[in-house]
This record gives sequence, structure tokens and C-alpha cells, in this order.
Amino acid sequence: MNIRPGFSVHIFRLAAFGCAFLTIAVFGMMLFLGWPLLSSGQFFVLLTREWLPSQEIYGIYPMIAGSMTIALLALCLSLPISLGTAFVAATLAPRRLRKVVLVTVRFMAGIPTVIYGFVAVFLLVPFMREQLAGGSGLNILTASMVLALLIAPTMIVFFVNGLGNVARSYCLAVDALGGKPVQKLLYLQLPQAWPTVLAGIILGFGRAMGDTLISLMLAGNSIAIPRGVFDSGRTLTAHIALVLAADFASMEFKSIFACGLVLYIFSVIVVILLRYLTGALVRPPG
Amino acid sequence: MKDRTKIFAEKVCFSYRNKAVLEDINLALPENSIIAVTGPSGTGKSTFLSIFNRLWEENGGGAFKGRVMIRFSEGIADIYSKEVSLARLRRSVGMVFQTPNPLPMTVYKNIAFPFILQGGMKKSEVAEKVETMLRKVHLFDEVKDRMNSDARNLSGGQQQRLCIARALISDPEIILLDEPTSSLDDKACAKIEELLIELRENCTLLMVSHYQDQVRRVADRVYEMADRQLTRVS
Amino acid sequence: MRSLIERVIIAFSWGSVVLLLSALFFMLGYLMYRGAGVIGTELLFGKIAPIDALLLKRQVFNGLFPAVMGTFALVLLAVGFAVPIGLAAGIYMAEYCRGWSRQLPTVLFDILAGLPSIVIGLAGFSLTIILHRFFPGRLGPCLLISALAMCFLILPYLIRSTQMALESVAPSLRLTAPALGATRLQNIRYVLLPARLPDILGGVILAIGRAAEDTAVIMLTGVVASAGLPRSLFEQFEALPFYIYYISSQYTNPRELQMGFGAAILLLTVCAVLFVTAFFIEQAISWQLSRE
Amino acid sequence: MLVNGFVKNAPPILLIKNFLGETMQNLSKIFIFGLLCLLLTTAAQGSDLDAFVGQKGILKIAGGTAHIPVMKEAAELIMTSNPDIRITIAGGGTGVGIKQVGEGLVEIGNAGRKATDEEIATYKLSMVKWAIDGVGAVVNPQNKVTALTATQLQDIFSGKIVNWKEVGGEDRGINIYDRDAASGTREVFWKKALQSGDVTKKANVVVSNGAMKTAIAQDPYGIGYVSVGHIDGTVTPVALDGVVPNLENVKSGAYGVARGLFSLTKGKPAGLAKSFLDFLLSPTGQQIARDKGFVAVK
Repeated sequence: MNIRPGFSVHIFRLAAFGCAFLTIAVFGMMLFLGWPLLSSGQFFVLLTREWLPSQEIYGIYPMIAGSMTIALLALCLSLPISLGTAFVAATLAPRRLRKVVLVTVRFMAGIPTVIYGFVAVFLLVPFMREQLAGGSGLNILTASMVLALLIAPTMIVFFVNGLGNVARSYCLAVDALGGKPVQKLLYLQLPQAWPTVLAGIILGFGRAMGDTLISLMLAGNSIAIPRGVFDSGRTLTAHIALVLAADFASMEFKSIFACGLVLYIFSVIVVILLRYLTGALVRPPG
Repeated sequence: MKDRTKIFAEKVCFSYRNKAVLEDINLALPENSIIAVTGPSGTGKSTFLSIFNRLWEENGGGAFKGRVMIRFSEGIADIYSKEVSLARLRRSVGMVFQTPNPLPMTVYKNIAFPFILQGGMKKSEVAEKVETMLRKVHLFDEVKDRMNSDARNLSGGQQQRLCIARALISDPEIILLDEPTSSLDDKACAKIEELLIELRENCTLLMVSHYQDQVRRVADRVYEMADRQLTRVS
Repeated sequence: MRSLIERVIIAFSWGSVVLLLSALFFMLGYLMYRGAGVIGTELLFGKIAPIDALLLKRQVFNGLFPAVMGTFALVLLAVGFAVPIGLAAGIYMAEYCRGWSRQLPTVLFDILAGLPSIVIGLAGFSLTIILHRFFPGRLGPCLLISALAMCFLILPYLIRSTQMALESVAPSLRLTAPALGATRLQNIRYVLLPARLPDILGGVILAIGRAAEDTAVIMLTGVVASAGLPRSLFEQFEALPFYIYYISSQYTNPRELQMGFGAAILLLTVCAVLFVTAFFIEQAISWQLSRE
Repeated sequence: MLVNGFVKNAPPILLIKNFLGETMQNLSKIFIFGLLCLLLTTAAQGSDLDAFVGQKGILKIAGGTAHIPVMKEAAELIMTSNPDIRITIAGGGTGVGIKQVGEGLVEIGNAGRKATDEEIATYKLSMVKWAIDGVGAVVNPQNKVTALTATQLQDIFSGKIVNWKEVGGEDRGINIYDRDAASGTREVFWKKALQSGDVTKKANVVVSNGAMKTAIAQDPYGIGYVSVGHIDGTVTPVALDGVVPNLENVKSGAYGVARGLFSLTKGKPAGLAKSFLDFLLSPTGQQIARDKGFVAVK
């Protein structure tokens, strides 16, 4: 190579710190464009108010509530299934079958989000409307069910890694004592791997909060504060997508930057929690 | 000529992550000889070797104090001074590792690798030099038909000789050997030992080993490492 | 009692697997059932002869060709921007960045990886507004902005995979070239990168998959439901995932709906092919690792 | 959001398609049909498309989603006759249309209401009205309720009436579909049909006229409102105080929830934008508007 070594190092450094800086710049840009809200102290007011454009009140509380409800519900639906599948894929099944399950799960992680949403619109929504919930079929439960399916692979892969990382010598010891796989799982692997399991749960929750399309397509997007799982609701992410079309200069438009800031801060919290739990690099969600 | 000092170390201290590994080591090692360092494992013998080609710097986190002078054919140099080019130092002070470490490329490219790094040499020259080196380590007949196959397909002993040939190709004056036979069987080991004795004609060899009989067979001078210190045994 | 709990856990776990996999196959099966009929050249090119469309002689108005090309252009651009930057940044993090200064970028890359894609899209959109404010002109949401935002979305994956790949090089191999007089750059160029190329390639393929499927980013930065073939960086464009989303909410006749299903199958196929490729590369790596 | 028009299947003029129906079967080669169609249409309306001869470049249109069917049809016709011209059509709603054309992001912004004096003054906009459109409440074709009084409609949208049986339908909850605040269609419907009354926050929100129609077509218990131009067999218009929202009633003025469809440019229209607007007002353009269910202005 004829390039001076020093030169290329500068390029590498520029790339790394450039990317790092851009991450902050994303926050900065949203801060800049949402500044009128922040400087007037309205930001925190917005977090607690309702969305009533006709009265010029642009609170995003219903969306925060919507995001939290949908994400939590999705997590509750997804967690047992993910844990169960992870048990099978990590320990319970014979070796070959374990691999098949794991590969299938990873394939699921590769299926585009929009396809989950698309199928649900034509399959789950009519089912909801006619059989289960009544109403339009576009509600929090519908969105949560599909989100549960969407975040399951991420969590399963994470759980399987955690359960599999338990030192082999311990596993052999349990095997040698004549322990059944399920005993190994319950009394050795699970207690050992609980921080990873917790990390996986947080990761899944983060993904559920961050998803746009599923809630946009399936949750109904009403601006009411959700009172039940059969209510229509709107998430922060869907709100950004819906209101982006508004007039650039309006307060309405600026509120989407408040949503962006909330989502950003939320992701930072997730990352900090994950790092604290795993003490090291964490695989990126998705 | 034989008693001329090749390597001269003065008040060498080394610590890794605030833990002292070597303390106040002073040495004067003669030219064209095989110097062996023995001692229990984990006492910093490998670190000691890496002082002489500054390879410890690649790991980061070490702290070196003291002075190491080497009498190269072009003159005496303090290898830790700023003028020294790391690349040239490491070509003049070759190194062979505990486990054979062929690069993931063909046999030929492995040996020619130092020239790839240096650049500016004719292809025919390189080919000639590669062949010479392979003959020197008695590997040529074994690999001449496999020059373009992956070096990792060779046997352990062949791989280690290949690594020695690769270190030799840039005409080093000193070769550092970090337990070069510990991963090999007896037969391969014997071949390497023969080779080392031959190499002594042109080089100074600094070797770490914990096989007492091997040390007795090949070494001209033996040091033992214990408690961060070197003591001469014979 | 214990053995009862154990039995319940086993039954429940297998039940979960069955539930999850049946949901998957039900979904895929439904997609195939509804969409299989439209797979064909007409899906892509409408009523235009494929050769005319491919040679750009005629514009395709009711086929997926423009959307496919739009996604292709987007992925090409985004990955084209992201690979050099991600590689360089990954190399820096793995090989040069030491000590305290390592913490901050690592955390920031983690945050970047965790940002919802709509936030990245919003950032891209904000960039458009800011650019527009400072350089009043005709710069609006367009292919370039989308590609930049998408590049930003996939960067952490590339940085991470490069960094992890380089850091997983065995210490003995890592020291070989420096011991022969290689500079750090030469070591990276001749030994470390070639040794871990499959890992890095795996990361690139995952990034391609991500760029091909994400909808939220482009939705905010320049994708539209009809724009024709992408011809300029500064124009709006069509893309497959957005088309699928669009159809799901506003198809106007059964034929359009059919095409939506066709598009979904097409996108799924693309992602499946990428997945299989990545899978085989991974198999090759683990085979190689077992050799070392 | 940049939701857009989507290019439809139908050839330019329906009459020509019918005329060619038999021929097509005989020829069976589809692209020849396309070519013929192209030739015939150019021959038929050569005069109206002449303005585009020799022009090239890109024309970006955004805004009101009621306009989209006409815009798409016109765009397809123009682009087919002159491949050097490219027209992209995005939705977003009236608010976006006015803002984007004002900021210079697009050449033509569509609005489903008159731009306010303030908007016109700020951006020096000029406005062309090329059709009149009604906004009508729609329900799923399965719904037996096809007529409501204004009060009933207001009560439904404000959430006072929550079950179809209260207005003579099945015993099912009413699912209300609403548009976002940037929508011109919403503004007209809200002002003229709902008398600026409350709209329940529980309403589902969709992004365009097209999405509204699709949502209602899928939901047997839904009610929403779309531009009269979008009403087709998939949704049933609801008569308001006995007047069915359709082309005739809008034209005669019997159906009052109506508005003009406007296209705006920054300053006086020029270049491609001018040709495009002229085309909309030409006999061909006006015929397209009529075909799509709007009242032509000429």
C-alpha cells in the first residue's frame, strides 16, 4: 500500500467519530427543529396533555400511552412464547431439531415488517372485527399480537445465546448426575442466564416501542387515550408518520419532534440498561 | 568473532497492567550463539522475548523501561529510540511462535509475505529467494508440488519450518523463538533442532523453552527466569 | 410436584414452538394462496413487453418494475455509502481505538443501532428542512436523502460486524504479520481483513436485507407511490415495501390488491435469498473456525 | 407523509377502450394494443396534448388526495405521449400541498379548499380551480343505513350515537373513520356537514381519500367521508337530509357539502406547470375530471 499509514488512520478515525457524532447530530437536529417547544417550556407540558388540534392543544400524552400500552401488551404476549421456544431451541429438543427451530426463528427475524402488517390487515383484522373484538378490528390488541410475533425472533435468539453460554462444564456435571434436559434448564441454565434473559426482554420491548408500520397499519390511529385493549390507539411512531404531512410552520408539526425526542431518549435508556445488564457489547436489535 | 556482544540489555523493566513482569534485567548476549531461557510457565518468558522486537507494543497496555542495544551489521542501535523503524527492526529480528502460525494463504505467498509488505522486488528474485529459504529449512522437496495450496494443510512440523523460512527470508540477524517445538511430535522436533544449530552460523538465536533436554542439546548459554529476574544457569 | 412443574414446562415450551411456527406457516401460506396467481412478467411490467421496459423504451405504469428498480437503487446507494464508512469505522474501533476514547463511540453506536427507524427517517427529513432553510432551492425529499438516511440506519450493523470480526481474529494470527515487519495497516490489509472477510460479508448481507425491507425511513424521506423508474438522485422514487404498505391501506380494485400480494411475495423472496446466502456464509465460517 | 397517487390500469378514454375491445382479442398481443391506443388517443386529442411537444423535465405535484385520480390520469396521458416529461404525484393533504408549493418543493400544490388570503400573500400563490367536488359520508355496501339527517350524522361523529341500531341499522357498534387535520376534505366535511361540531377522539384516522375508501370497503360497520369523485361500487354514499352525494346533486347545488378543487403554483404558472394546468382546463382534462366523478368547471 502506498498510502502513508498516518493518512489512513485519519480516515478511519474520521469515519468512526463521524458516525458517532452523527448519532448526536440526530438528537441535535430534532432539538433544533423542536426548539420553539422546548424553549417555551412547553415540552414537558406536551408530555401530559391531550391532542386537540381544534383547540390548539398538541399534547402527545395519548401517543406515549398508546406506545407504552401496545409495546407492553406485545411483550406480555410474546414473552411466554419466546421463552418456551427458546427452551426448546436451547435445550429441550434433540440437537438437530434445535438447529432447525433456531434457523426458522432467525428466518422469521428476516421477514420484512411490512409483510407482517400486510397479512394481518387481510387476515387478523377481519377476524378481530367479526369474531373477537367487534368494532373496526383495528385496535391495540391487533397491533400487539402482530408485534408480539415480530419481536419474538429477536428475543428468542437472545435467550438461546444466553442459555447456551452457561459454562459447558456445569452442563456436563448436570448431565453426569443424570439430570434430564428440563432439569438442567430450570436449575442451572435459567438461574445462570437471567441477566441475559432480562436484557432480551428489554431489547424486545425497545423493538416494540420503535416499530412504526405495525401500529400505523393495525392500531387504528385514534387520538384518544387508550382505555382498553379493544380501543383504537396511536403510537409515537405512527404519530410522526401521520402528522409529518402537516404544515411545516405549525405547532402541530413541531410536536413530531417532541415525539422524536421522546423516542430517542427512550432508546438511550434501553441501551444503558442493556449495557448495565450484559456488561459488554450487545447485539443490535433486529 | 564469536564472543562479540550482539544484544545488550540494561535495567530492563516491564509491567503489564500495573503488574511487574520483568524487573531490572541486565544482559549481554554473544553473537552467533543459541541462548535459551527456561522457567515455569506464566513467568513472562514470552514477554521477555517480545522486548527485543517490540512486539509487545501490538498488544497495548504494557510499560517498558530501560535500554536495549543491538549490534546490527550496519551499526549499534538502541531499538527503543525514535529513529528506529519498527518494520526494519522486525525484519532484522525475526520471530517464531509456539504454535505454527501460517497465514491463511498459499505456501508460496506465506514465505514471500515479507516481500509483499516491503514491495519493490522483482517476481523472479522473490521466487528464487523463496526456493533458497525452503531448501535452507529442508522443506523444499516436501512442498515443491504444493506451492499454491493453502499453507494450513501442511503438517505441524512442516508449518513450523515454513514459519522459520518466512522469518529467515528477510535476512534477520537475530531470531526469537518462543517454544518453537512444543506443539510438535518428536520427529518434527528433532528436525527443527538440527535446523536451529545450522542457523547459528549466521544468526543469534534467543529461545524460550521448557524442555530441559532440548536446552541441553542445542543451547550455548542458558538462563532461568523466576521472580521477574533472569539468572544464568550455564 | 417438581416433576409436574417440569412436565408442564416441557408441554408449554413445545406448545409455544408449535404456536409460533404455525403462525409463521399460516402467514406464508396465506400470502402464497392469495398471491401465487399473479406471479409472472405481468406483475413486473404490466402490459408493456418486458424487453421494452428493461431497455427503458417505454414506461411501466401498472407493474412493479419501477418499485423494484427503486428499491434496487436505494439499496445500492445506501450500501454503497455505508460499506466504506462502516468498514473504516469498524476497523478504527477494533484496531486503533484504545482506552477511554473507546467507550463513547461504542455507546453511541449502540444507541444508533437501537434508534427506531422512524427516528432516523425523521432525522433525514429534518436534514431536508434544514438544508432547505439554508439553501432555498428545490431540494426536497428525494432518493439521495432516503439513501443517506438508510445508510445511517445500516451503519451500526456494518460497524459492529466489522469490529467483531476483526476482534475475533486469533491472537497468534494477529501477531504474525507485525512480527515480520508489517505495519498495522498492512496487517489489516493483508491478514486481518482477508481472514475475516466472510464475517464482514455476512454483516453486509444483513445490512442489505435491512435496507431492502425498511419502510419507515423512506416513508419520511422521499418514497412515493408513483414516480416511474428512478433516474436522478434528486427525484422521488418508488420502493417495494412502501408499495406494499400503500396497497394495504388504499387499493382501489382487486387487481391492485393482487399486485400488493405479488409485491409481498417478491419482497419476501428477496429477503429469503439474502437470508439463505448469509446462512451459507455463516456455515462456511463455522467450518473454517473448527479447522483452526 | 408522502402518500401518492398510484397509476391505474384504465386507458385514457373509456370509450376508446370499449371500441377496441374486440380488436384486442383478435390481436392478442397486448403491447400492440398499447401502441394503437397511444396512436388513437394522440390523434383524438392531439390539440390538447400539443402544448407538451418539445417540452421535457420533471413536474412534481403534491397535496390534496381527492385530486389524485385526475392527476394520475392526466399524467399518464402526458407521459405516454411525451416520454421526456416525468410527473410525480404525491398526496399528503391540502396543508402539505399549499406548504410545499409555497416552499418551492413542488411545482404544483393541490388544495381541496380555497387557500386563505394569508397563505396567498405569504407565498405569492396563484390558484386555478378546475373542478367542483362534493364530500359525502360513505358506509360499507352491506350496511342497510343509506340515509341520515344532518343531526344524526353530527351525533355519530361526535360519539353520541354509537350503535347502528339507533339509526335503523344492525345492532353493531359504529366505527368512525376520520382524516388528519391537514386534510382539505376533512375541513369541508367538518365545516359544512358537521357544522364544526366535535369529532370523537376515538375515531380511526386514515391518511387519504383512497385509504378512507379502502377502510370503509373493508369494514361493514364503518362510516367515513370521501370526495364524491372517489365513490364507486365498493362504498355506498349516505344521503344527507335526503340528498344523495353524487355528481348530479353536486352539480345542481342540491348537495351542499361541496368545494372547489384547486391547483396552486408559486407566482404565475410557467413552463410545464402552466401546460399541465392548461391541460386540466382543456376539453380533454375536463373530460377526465367528469369521468372521475367531479363537476367540470368549463
